[in-house]
Amino acid sequence: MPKIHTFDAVIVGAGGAGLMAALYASRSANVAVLSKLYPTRSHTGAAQGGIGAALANMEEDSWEWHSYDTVKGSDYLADQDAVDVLTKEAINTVVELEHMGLPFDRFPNGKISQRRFGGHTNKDTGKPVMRACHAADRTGHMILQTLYQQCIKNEVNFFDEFHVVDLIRVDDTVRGVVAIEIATGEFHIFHSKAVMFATGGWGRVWEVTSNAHSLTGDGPAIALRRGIPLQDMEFFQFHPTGIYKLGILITEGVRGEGGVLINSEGERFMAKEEYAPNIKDLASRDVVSRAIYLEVKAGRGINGQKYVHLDVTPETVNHYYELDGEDRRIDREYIEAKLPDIADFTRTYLGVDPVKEPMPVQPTAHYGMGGIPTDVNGRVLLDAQKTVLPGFYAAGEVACVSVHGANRLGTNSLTDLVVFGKLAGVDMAEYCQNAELLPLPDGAADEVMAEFERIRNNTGGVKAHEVRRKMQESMTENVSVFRTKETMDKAIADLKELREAYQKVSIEDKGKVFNSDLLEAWELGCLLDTAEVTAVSGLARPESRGAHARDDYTERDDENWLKHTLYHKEGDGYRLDYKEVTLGRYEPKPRVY
Amino acid sequence: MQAQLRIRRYNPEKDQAGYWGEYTLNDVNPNDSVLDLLHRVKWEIDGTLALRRSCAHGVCGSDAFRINGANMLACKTLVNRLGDGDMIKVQVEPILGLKVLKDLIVDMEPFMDHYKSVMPYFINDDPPPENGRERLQSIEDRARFDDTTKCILCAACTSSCPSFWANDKYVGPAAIVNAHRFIFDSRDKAPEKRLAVVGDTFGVWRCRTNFNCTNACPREIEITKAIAEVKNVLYTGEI
Amino acid sequence: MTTYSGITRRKVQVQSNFERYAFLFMRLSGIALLILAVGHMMIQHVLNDVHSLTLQYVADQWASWGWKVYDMLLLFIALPHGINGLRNVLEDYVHGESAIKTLNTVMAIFLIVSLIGAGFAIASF
Amino acid sequence: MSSLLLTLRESVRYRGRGGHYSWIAHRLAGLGILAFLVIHVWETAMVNYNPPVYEYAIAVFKHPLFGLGEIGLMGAVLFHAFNGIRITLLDFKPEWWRHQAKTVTIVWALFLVVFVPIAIYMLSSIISHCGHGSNCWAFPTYPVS
Ligand SMILES: Cc1cc2nc3c(=O)[nH]c(=O)nc-3n(C[C@H](O)[C@H](O)[C@H](O)COP(=O)(O)OP(=O)(O)OC[C@H]3O[C@@H](n4cnc5c(N)ncnc54)[C@H](O)[C@@H]3O)c2cc1C
Ligand code: HEM
Ligand code: SF4
Ligand code: F3S
Ligand code: FES
Repeated sequence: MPKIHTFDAVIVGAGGAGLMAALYASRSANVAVLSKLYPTRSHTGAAQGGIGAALANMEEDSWEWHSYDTVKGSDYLADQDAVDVLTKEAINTVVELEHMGLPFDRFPNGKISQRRFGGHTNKDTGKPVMRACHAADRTGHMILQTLYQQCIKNEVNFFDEFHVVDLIRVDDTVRGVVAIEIATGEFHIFHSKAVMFATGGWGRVWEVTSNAHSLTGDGPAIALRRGIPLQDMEFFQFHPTGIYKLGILITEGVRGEGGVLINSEGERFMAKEEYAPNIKDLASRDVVSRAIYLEVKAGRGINGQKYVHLDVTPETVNHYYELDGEDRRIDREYIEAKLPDIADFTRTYLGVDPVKEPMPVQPTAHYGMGGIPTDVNGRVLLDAQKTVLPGFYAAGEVACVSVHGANRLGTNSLTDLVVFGKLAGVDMAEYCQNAELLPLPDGAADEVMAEFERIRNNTGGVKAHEVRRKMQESMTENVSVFRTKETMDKAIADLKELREAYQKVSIEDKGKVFNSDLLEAWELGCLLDTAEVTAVSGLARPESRGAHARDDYTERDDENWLKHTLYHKEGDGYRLDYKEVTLGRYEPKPRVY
Repeated sequence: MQAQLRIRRYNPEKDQAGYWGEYTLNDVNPNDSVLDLLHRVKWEIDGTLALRRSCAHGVCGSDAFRINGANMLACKTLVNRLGDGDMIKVQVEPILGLKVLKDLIVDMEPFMDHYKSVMPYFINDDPPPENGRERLQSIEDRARFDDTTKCILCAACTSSCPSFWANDKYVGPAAIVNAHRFIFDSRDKAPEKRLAVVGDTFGVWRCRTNFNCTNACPREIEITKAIAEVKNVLYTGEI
Repeated sequence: MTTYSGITRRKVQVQSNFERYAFLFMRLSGIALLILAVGHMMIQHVLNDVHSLTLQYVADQWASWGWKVYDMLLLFIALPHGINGLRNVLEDYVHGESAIKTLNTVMAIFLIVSLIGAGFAIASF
Repeated sequence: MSSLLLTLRESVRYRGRGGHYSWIAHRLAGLGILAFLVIHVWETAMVNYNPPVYEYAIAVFKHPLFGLGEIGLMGAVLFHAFNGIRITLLDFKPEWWRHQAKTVTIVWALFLVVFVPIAIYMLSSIISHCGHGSNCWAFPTYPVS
């Protein structure tokens, strides 16, 4: 029998979003935070470049400009009311983080230091603007640590290394979650009035990824299985600069500090007319990733391989500053101070010293713009009419508010985490004050326990890692920077086969204590689900928009497709449904950078 | 090349005591990390192997193990750093001084308790600036504690310290690093409370300047220096 | 642009305890011992080796105030340094509260007896 | 007890760098010197309290085995002293920690430079004393005549 715990609210996930929500919700409600990792090991800690907020600490800026950039970056798919909340609240929230002790870098005037980032511009001049508040290239680390520290201070209840495997939903109410205590293998039920999912991304669907091994799409998959739709899953961001083959991220901050992309002919190709003649290397991520892909396809990858060079050596950077007529010059020490971790990564993993040599980079699977649909208060929405599922919340990468639309701007995810994490936390605490604790249904954990028994005792002889690898290969081949009907059909067929193979997956570890064999097999099921939603949603959208770039439909089609996809699981099949995009001040127009 | 792994195994549900598991892997690339090798053992040879890992590039702090005798992160240790030639020997053990729960997994709670004991959170109850903006800080003041903000709580340091092996009441280098992070932050108002903890019997005085911690730290934090700086504050009463 | 620069120095109240003094003592006595102990070794064990050592030799030395003070200092610094070092080592490895209390008491008594006993031997010679 | 043995064993097994071995050597040397010092203090005190015991003790110390021990003591004091100064300096000057790996080497080098000539000198004096035909291996009997 699972052990039962009772709380007002349960937050699943202890990354930036989960911790921010916990901090606010626990002020007035009795909250438990469940995380399959120790909180400080969440992938928010890997975020490098910065958090976007129009503080205007060094040059003119405004939240309206930030909104404009976000909407333009999203290829007009973002909901503009939500974007305004994001950019306005960003300013207060970043200041608030500073008040919590977050050690931002400083400008000589003592204020928080900011730098340029892809897609962030001055709306009047179209030139890049310094908007990314940062702490060297470990901004996410500082956010994660600071929030965790504040949670310790405020005595938040943590259940570390508790792996959530199911949501308890009865009709249109949620009543808690089912989790496995990893250390003992025991099942626990957390009975609560409200539940929040803040489980992060699902980048492990792809082979070359900046995402952690733990980012397996548990949250979206569980939600889907419990009748909640997933929104805009076809939009998955490929970050242009991952370390070749490894996928480890090289922050856009490198280009923010002046780094440039170079092809085998020594050209700074982003400056070409067909890419981004105005802001060049600082164009939006989808644009840069496509450019790299096309350069490589045209045979201009370095040494004929599938990568290009990212060059941040002072000589190159200063050369291009001079060409661009900028006064700024950088030196070795500056790079070491502003990008110490990047330097460490490339030295460790490539033996390349970035102040002396260029780094080999290729696009890497990075960020899911889609996810569990919510409103700006984190309340989960069930359909195109925006019906709320009372008591169920989502925040962070797993949620789709949608402020990122078809393509997220760099630095906006961290902003999203803290802004919507906070709003969701506050709303959830309020909800708990008025809501009643509804009884647990009988056998609340039975279904998922049976599934685990099935996996544990299965004798099909298929190895989980092989299925996972094949899925990753297929998705990388067929549903990545560019896709077509053919490739997506292929992916869907592959996934069907792999799903059958998944039913035959068997494991070797039959024990209870730290049985990662078992948990990895279960996670694979989640990955397969999210992969399938991605391919199916993509196939159904015959246009190119943001990160969803199709070779067979190369144009954006605002007339028919300026709308959000909702994927509902129904029995063994699915149903697609579409939701209006909230427009506002910024009318859709062609995107030029 | 070929890799011969010796991995310290222990399953509390089956084994009375720990033992060495030996595994041979072929087609190892010199650029593979030890984590890659451990994954291969787990996925190709023995699914029961238990270890923690997440980010795979040295920023989450999950996989501090004792590799070929010394503490390091498996994901940040490439095979080519352990030797070259056609055959490479890799020995992986759990970190010392914390109870082994299964294979390479140790009980982190005592470590986290020491961390929490130094009040590792910003304390400043003064009202923030009236303009509603950030507190100001000079670049120089910010630089004083930059190094110690990098800690990812991997425990490689504390579990490499002979003083900690000998007596786990010692708060350990990681806790001192995190105390340093706040003691030297000009915005923080509670250095005295933290100094009372790290200045106590089982605080900085147990440090025998052995340097294993500094050498083990995957974030290259100058831990022993930070400890000495804290000691100096305790001698001089000035930060 | 207004600049905001420089390092803020702050005074803090630190509570002192035995370990802090013991730690400082180890370092300061160490510096003193560099001269006293190394000097002693050089003079007594190298320049004059044990073969020239006789009762008379010691007696001659202790007849001079200078040597008396030297040896007295050496005794009063080296022994506490060494005993405190031993205490450090034992506190690493012995964890029982009562066991370590007993050992500390024994060491303290031994230290006092030695200092008085040997100190008296030098002083009264 | 098992934890003590484990600690001691792992202290040797751990593959540390310079500082780790300096720490082991410093600790062993310190304890060694202390052991000698305790004997030495009481034995010397006998000059005053009980001269025959003192005479016997120095006679014993003339035995070549003790001579070798004395060389060891010399080494222990020298290493412990230099290393102790290293630790003290670095404790008070945290900004020098950057050079810690070098300081370990410097201490060992300094130690060897000072110790080796002295050790040779001391060794030669033991040999020369044994070379006088006297049976230097025999232990003295109490009281020394
Ligand atoms: C390398 C890298 C660099 C980035 N750089 C930037 C940047 O510079 N700026 C920016 O704005 N964005 C950046 N991003 C994006 C941003 O960091 C992430 O989108 C964001 O951190 C996600 O935060 P989160 O709180 O939603 O989830 P995460 O931080 O990923 O946390 C997920 C949490 O959920 C828990 N969890 C997951 N599944 C379960 C389960 N089944 N049961 C229990 N717990 C579970 C995990 O333990 C974890 O605590 C970067 C991303 C990466 C990968
Ligand atoms: C000659 C000059 C000497 C110097 C510079 C010196 C210096 C030091 C220092 C700085 C320490 C502290 C080490 C630490 O805390 O890590 C120490 C420890 C110690 N010293 Fe000395 N010392 C000297 C002589 C002696 C003598 C003569 C003795 C013997 C009586 C001795 C015995 C010890 C012992 C037992 C320790 C504890 C070792 C440990 O904790 O590992 N030292 N010494
Ligand atoms: S100080 Fe370094 S070694 Fe220690 S826990 Fe932090 S990151 Fe790990
Ligand atoms: S290893 Fe231990 S002794 Fe001090 S220098 Fe590091 S804490
Ligand atoms: S897996 Fe994150 S530090 Fe190694």
